[in-house]
Amino acid sequence: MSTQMPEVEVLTDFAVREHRSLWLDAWRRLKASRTAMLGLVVVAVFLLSAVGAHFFWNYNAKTDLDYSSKLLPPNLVSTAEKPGVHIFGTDKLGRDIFTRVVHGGWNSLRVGLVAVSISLIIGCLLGLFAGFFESFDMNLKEKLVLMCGLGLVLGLFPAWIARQWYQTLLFGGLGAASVILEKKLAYVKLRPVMFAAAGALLGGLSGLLLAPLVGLVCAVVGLLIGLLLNKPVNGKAFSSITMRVMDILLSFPSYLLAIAIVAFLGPGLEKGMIAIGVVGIPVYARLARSAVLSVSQKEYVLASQSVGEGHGRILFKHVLPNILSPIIVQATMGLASAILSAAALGFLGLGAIPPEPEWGAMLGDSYKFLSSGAWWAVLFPGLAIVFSVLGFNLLGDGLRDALDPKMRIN
Amino acid sequence: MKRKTVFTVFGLLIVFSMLLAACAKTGTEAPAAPATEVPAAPATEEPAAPATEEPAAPTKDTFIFGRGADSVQLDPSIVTDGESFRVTGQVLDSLYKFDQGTTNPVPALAECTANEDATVWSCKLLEGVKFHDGTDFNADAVIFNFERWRFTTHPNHYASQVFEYYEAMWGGFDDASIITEVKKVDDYNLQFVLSSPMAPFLANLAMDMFAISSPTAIQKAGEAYGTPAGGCVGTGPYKFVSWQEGTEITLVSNEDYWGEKPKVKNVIVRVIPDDSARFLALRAGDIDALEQAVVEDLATAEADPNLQILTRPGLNTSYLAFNFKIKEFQDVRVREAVAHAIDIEGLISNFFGKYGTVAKNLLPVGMLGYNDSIDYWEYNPELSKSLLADAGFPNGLSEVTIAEDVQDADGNVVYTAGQVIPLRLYYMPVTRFYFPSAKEVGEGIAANLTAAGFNVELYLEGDWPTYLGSRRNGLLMGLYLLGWGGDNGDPDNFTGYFFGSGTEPIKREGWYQNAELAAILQEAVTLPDPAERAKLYSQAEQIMHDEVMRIWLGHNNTPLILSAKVQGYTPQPVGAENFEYVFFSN
Amino acid sequence: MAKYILQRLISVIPTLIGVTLVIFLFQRLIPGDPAVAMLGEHATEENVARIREQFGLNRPAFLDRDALVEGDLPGFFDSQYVRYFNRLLQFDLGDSIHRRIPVAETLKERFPATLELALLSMFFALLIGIPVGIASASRRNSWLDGTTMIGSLLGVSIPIFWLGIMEIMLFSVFLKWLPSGSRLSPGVSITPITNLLLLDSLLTGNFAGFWDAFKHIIMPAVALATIPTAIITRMTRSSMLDVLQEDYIRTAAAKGLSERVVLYRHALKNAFLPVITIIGIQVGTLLAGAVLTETIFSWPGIGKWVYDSILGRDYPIVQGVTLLIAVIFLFVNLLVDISYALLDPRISYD
Amino acid sequence: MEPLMRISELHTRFHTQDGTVNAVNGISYAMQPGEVLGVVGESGCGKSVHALSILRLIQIPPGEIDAREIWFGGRDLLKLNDGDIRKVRGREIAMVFQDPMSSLNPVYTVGFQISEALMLHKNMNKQQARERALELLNLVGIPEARKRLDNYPHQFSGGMRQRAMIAMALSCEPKLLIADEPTTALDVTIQAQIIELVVRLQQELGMAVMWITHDLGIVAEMAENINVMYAGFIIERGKAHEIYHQTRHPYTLGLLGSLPRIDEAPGTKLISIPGLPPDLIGLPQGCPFFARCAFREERCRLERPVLEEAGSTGHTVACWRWQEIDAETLRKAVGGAQ
Repeated sequence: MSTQMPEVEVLTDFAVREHRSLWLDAWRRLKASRTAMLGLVVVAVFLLSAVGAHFFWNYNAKTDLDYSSKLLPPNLVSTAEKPGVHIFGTDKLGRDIFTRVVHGGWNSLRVGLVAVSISLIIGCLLGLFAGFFESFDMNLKEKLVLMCGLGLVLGLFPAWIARQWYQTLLFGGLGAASVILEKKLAYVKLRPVMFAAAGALLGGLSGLLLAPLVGLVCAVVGLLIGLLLNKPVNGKAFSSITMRVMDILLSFPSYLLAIAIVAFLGPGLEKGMIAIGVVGIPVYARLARSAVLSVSQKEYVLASQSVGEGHGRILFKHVLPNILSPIIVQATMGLASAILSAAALGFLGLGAIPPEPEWGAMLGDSYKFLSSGAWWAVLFPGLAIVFSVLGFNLLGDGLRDALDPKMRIN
Repeated sequence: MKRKTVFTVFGLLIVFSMLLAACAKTGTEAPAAPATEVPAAPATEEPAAPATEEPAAPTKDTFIFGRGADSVQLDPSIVTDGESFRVTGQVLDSLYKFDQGTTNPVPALAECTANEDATVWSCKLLEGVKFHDGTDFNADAVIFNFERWRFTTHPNHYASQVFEYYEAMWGGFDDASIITEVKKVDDYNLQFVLSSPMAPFLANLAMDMFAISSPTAIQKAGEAYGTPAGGCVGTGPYKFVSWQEGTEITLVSNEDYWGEKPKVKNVIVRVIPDDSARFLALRAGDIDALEQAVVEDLATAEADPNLQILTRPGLNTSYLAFNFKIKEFQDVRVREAVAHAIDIEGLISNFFGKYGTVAKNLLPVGMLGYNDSIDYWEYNPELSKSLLADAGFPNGLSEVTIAEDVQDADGNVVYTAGQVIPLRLYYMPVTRFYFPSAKEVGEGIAANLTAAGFNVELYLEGDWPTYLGSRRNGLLMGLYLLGWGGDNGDPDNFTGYFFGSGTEPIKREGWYQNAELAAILQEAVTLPDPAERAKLYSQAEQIMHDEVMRIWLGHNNTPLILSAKVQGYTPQPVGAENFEYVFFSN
Repeated sequence: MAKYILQRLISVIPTLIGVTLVIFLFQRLIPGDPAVAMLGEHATEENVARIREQFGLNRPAFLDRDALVEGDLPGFFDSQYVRYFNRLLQFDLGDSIHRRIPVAETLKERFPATLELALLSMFFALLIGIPVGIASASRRNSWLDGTTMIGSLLGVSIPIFWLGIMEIMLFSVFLKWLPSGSRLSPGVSITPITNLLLLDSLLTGNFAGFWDAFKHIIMPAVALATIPTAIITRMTRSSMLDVLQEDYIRTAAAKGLSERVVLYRHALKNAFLPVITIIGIQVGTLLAGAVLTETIFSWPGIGKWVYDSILGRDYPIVQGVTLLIAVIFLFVNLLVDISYALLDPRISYD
Repeated sequence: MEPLMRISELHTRFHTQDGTVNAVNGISYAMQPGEVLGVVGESGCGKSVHALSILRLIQIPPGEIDAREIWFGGRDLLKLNDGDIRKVRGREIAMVFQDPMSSLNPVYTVGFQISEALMLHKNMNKQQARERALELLNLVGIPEARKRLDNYPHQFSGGMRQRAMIAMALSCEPKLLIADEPTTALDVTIQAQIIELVVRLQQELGMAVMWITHDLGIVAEMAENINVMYAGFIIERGKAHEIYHQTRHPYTLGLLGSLPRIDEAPGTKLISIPGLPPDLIGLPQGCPFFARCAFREERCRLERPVLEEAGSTGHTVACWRWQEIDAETLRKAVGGAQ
């Protein structure tokens, strides 16, 4: 390069467009989008009313009962013939629907947050690892952990048959062995046979202590496990197994799965949260995986790997930050759909335990009075759901546009 | 996005909500002035396709009954649900039947007389009656049916079929059966020989489950008898035509019926699961009659000149039960405190509507042994508080202690003695004929109790099967709601069923134990003389009341809403209504 | 191609086995006894025992360890799952516990009801979603675009059960235009061919029947269609926008092609790929939504049926229906991948 | 004689969230029939945008085109309605784009994409169009053309795709071919072939060619006239040899300087232009090149220079100090040589 005049350096700067960080830029775009702002406002109102009501507006649902004022239509001003102000009317037990709608917000909020964090955390971790190990092979430590775990899990089966839980440890050990011996046995033709035999012995002998037949079965099972373990699973296999499990979850209709889980865990809002959370896992897992896959090909990741950074460091320093934006968007939208699902469960009577106010449940209880014209008992909880969900969707949509790199070009 | 879009949003939302508000507004008036809108009905709001309306001549010839659930099976001997009997009751006859609108058995296909100790009943069968498939009705047919039900070895007593009621009513199968023999005297005479005297014999004969099916039909259809494919064949006023699963069952009148000829040609029994949907269908003229409606709809119906409401005398009782494995509940004062804490009056009038009556007996009003001298529980939170104080809980009760270990079906301990759990009120996850809007009732009671110092926590055990399962194993650990609907008019079917085996704790009944009561009930079932039985049963009621062993809430007189045009429909306290008397006025 | 399809079909099998395993796991975990569920308040010990025996509910769910200890190998494998699996291999879904009639039989009646509903909804969704999506993409930031975006967001924000209730409130309770539930008015009958009433009534030229069936299906179909419509609209729009950024669109315009040709010939075919994926996913949404929609409109389809069966613990039904739905879901995904290959020359599965 | 195209006062702006981007700022020039014009400048200098503006291929909004006129073939393109401008596109003015990889529609065969224009403008039927497409492929030298007709773009190599693009552009014998950096995406040997191809075709078909590039070297050989653009302005215009040998604008000098020249004495250093082109949002009021110019003086910061005759006819330059400038002084200024 040629030497340059010092003041040129200085002077050139004003010509250069000032630099903005992705997040700042995103925020600017968000502010620019009116719909996103609308969403933000709605969400804010929702959050404030929910939290405010929960902490500062004392309402005891347990004792709230007044037959005299049941199923009253909305009444804005208290008059002689219409005493008592119920801007949303009252329900079957004469409870003020407005009060219950506002307090119901707290429950929807809880459900949304808990459910989303469940599916977010589990799903993303699964997706991260799946995607990561699909594009980078595991190091010894990771293999060791994986195979030990695999051994333990598979070991559960013979252990369960023979009621000898220590068997899991045996097979866990076998898994570890296959990693440690991988190099040594790399070229041994008989390796599968050896491991099969080992497995058969481990299972068979311990089984025999119980009964001959148990021994036999355990031996067969052990043999199969041995075959499975004879060669350490590589990242791709790990990933494809994880994703296959996700497929299985996905091939159930979401509500049915949620209903089944609630039926198993027992009713109640908390159980509902878990159910919805679990159902949501595959979505995040897939999202995270595909994001990781695309990021892993990026130079900076390859670079960081080539300078020999540890996997953990690469994963959380380089990969994770770069897949955040789609996940944030998904999470915001996820909040919306979680609130919806919660309402659906409540509607089916599997949600919150009465008299706890919950929007879906309020709908479910009131809609049998529809034919007698008690529209308010159905309308307002529904509107509450629509507005809060719409808020999160608007916001999420705005976020997507704001965080989407494609948008940054034109 | 551009500014306009924001306006569009608000536009949309506002329009949307206005729309709803608008239609909603008319809604409030709808029940008030239905008279104005309904007469126009047939003309304007008839959604049924023209196809059906063609024959809509002055007198309709199709009676359509709307109900909440489909029949399980059309072989009455193997089912337990009313919806099955509603249909089989039209197609099949029993030897006896319950007289119109009462619970006293009168001769139908047979007339029977007992010997002095009521152990041998000789019956004279109607002659010249034929099943719909042309088979003759005679002693052999009757014997075939009874033997099929009784003998597990009988070729048509399929392993896949459970003849519950035979077992329940006649003491069991094979040798356990109280009917030891059905003797054929000649083609139209036979004798029932019983192992022990049995007072409700005729009442049992009259039950829908013991209706006589055509032997040839059963043999022909085999296991498929009673399924949508097989249908059912009897001697009844209507013949089975078709069964569209989950939708409707179609019957056609039996022209050579032995009794009074049916007036309406076709009967359609239609499934509309949702209560309000069913009511709407009735108002729209899609159906002519329905059973089970929410209280508010009943109010609407009363105001509607095109509708009439009939009530079926409630042969049922809903109650609040205690689990006696809870130490606190073993103290009668606590139980009485609960009784005084609940505004039963308010519950019934609000959730059962005026078709419910407050209960003070387990036995429904007017049944043999009904004890009218018992007083209703007074709603008195203060009294309840003081009782609670006497029992040693001056500042209310919010936690309870388990008296002794409780095990589940698999024998592992679920509750350990001395364990302290919150005071729970288990509410039913479904509405039953004896419990309209069960959830609201639960909420109501919870509110009452909380106000009176019982800090109850409403508890949902799970869905219906879970609830029933836990109840069977005495695991509803607290207060719980349930009810019972009678199968025949006999008190034994109530009190006997519940507490007859009370010499040791009855798991199914919240571990209640009362040998004295059990003894009385066991005696009552064997006495032939109604008067003496009545005395014993009302004595039993008294004991139960003094013990406050359960709190009877209400009897629900099931309301039936019919189009005003429907005539001659008489609600039956037990068993299926008889559609053959139904006709249309215009 | 054929080879690829075959591979895919084979690769579906383990997933299906996984599905059945999960079903049984739940069946094992969920409390409540089918027999009790069926007999209700009247259940007696004997009857419960008998029914359990009869439907093999007394057998262990997966494998019988105790039998093994007693040295009974066949007994070891004689479990509910193995029995179920054997039946499955003979294409036998078993009998309903409550009704004691083959699940397959009822399925024949009820599946078409859901299918008809789902198909109609999907039809609506495509009919509206794709054109609107294209329009708003080509008029980006116009009022049309804005309305579309907000509308579609609203669409995914409305609980369909609530929408259903609102429809009933408006059209059945107050306007009394449409019946509030079930597939046909009483007495109306359509000679079944496919059991898709709309289709059958047309085939048999029964127009009164068609009109009646249509009036019954329209409300549930609309309720069920909202979410797919919204999502398909959004997807079409965004992928159209992506494609319209592409150089070859500029090339096409530079050729002097009219906007219509550019949009529909050059852009749409490219933009359609991601839309197809979404459509595939929506099939799942539809089937899930059916549970709620059918409950509200008392629609005699499999959604309501399987829900009731879960509550009634009628496991053979639950197993049958869930499996069917899973099969459909996986099959649709396969179709999606195949249509990819057909639409995009760059992808080939040979 | 009547020019083929006359552009005057062409402005193209984009209204973005961050502000208005002034991509083209009032450029004017004329093109004769059969002329080969080179348009040169760094990326982002508005050369492509001005070409797209001619065909009105700018999306409006956010884009905005305004000009006194864009005169072509006896009419003002800006006044045409959508239907008529479409008749111009592809038929009278054809365009070849930079990236052959993305400029062909992946889901249609090359043959179809070529014949499409033919069917539209020359209303041929499928068969005729196909035959013509075949000729064109041969013309642009694609081997086994008949087989290639039914191939999809992804089955073509980069160079072949660009040939296909050219074939497509030539299909309706346009009066003007706009080649927008057609070779930048290709490797050098292919570049040469493509250039040679276009030159040949230009001579055979006698059409005018506007060759847009950032590489003076390329246009040097082929162009008669050259427009040097900077920040949306034409800052120097003239015959190719004048631009080369009597360079007047410091920026052009920089451009020349930054490419190695065989005719230079060995040892002479390359000159590089420091800094970056100005932000097109809120241009400096003075000379757009001010910030990077080695000859700048106070006046340059305040007043924007306009194009003026620089010596010989037709050679115009927009700089206050063009008289003082030549390669040597520039080298001195930046201390290039010793």
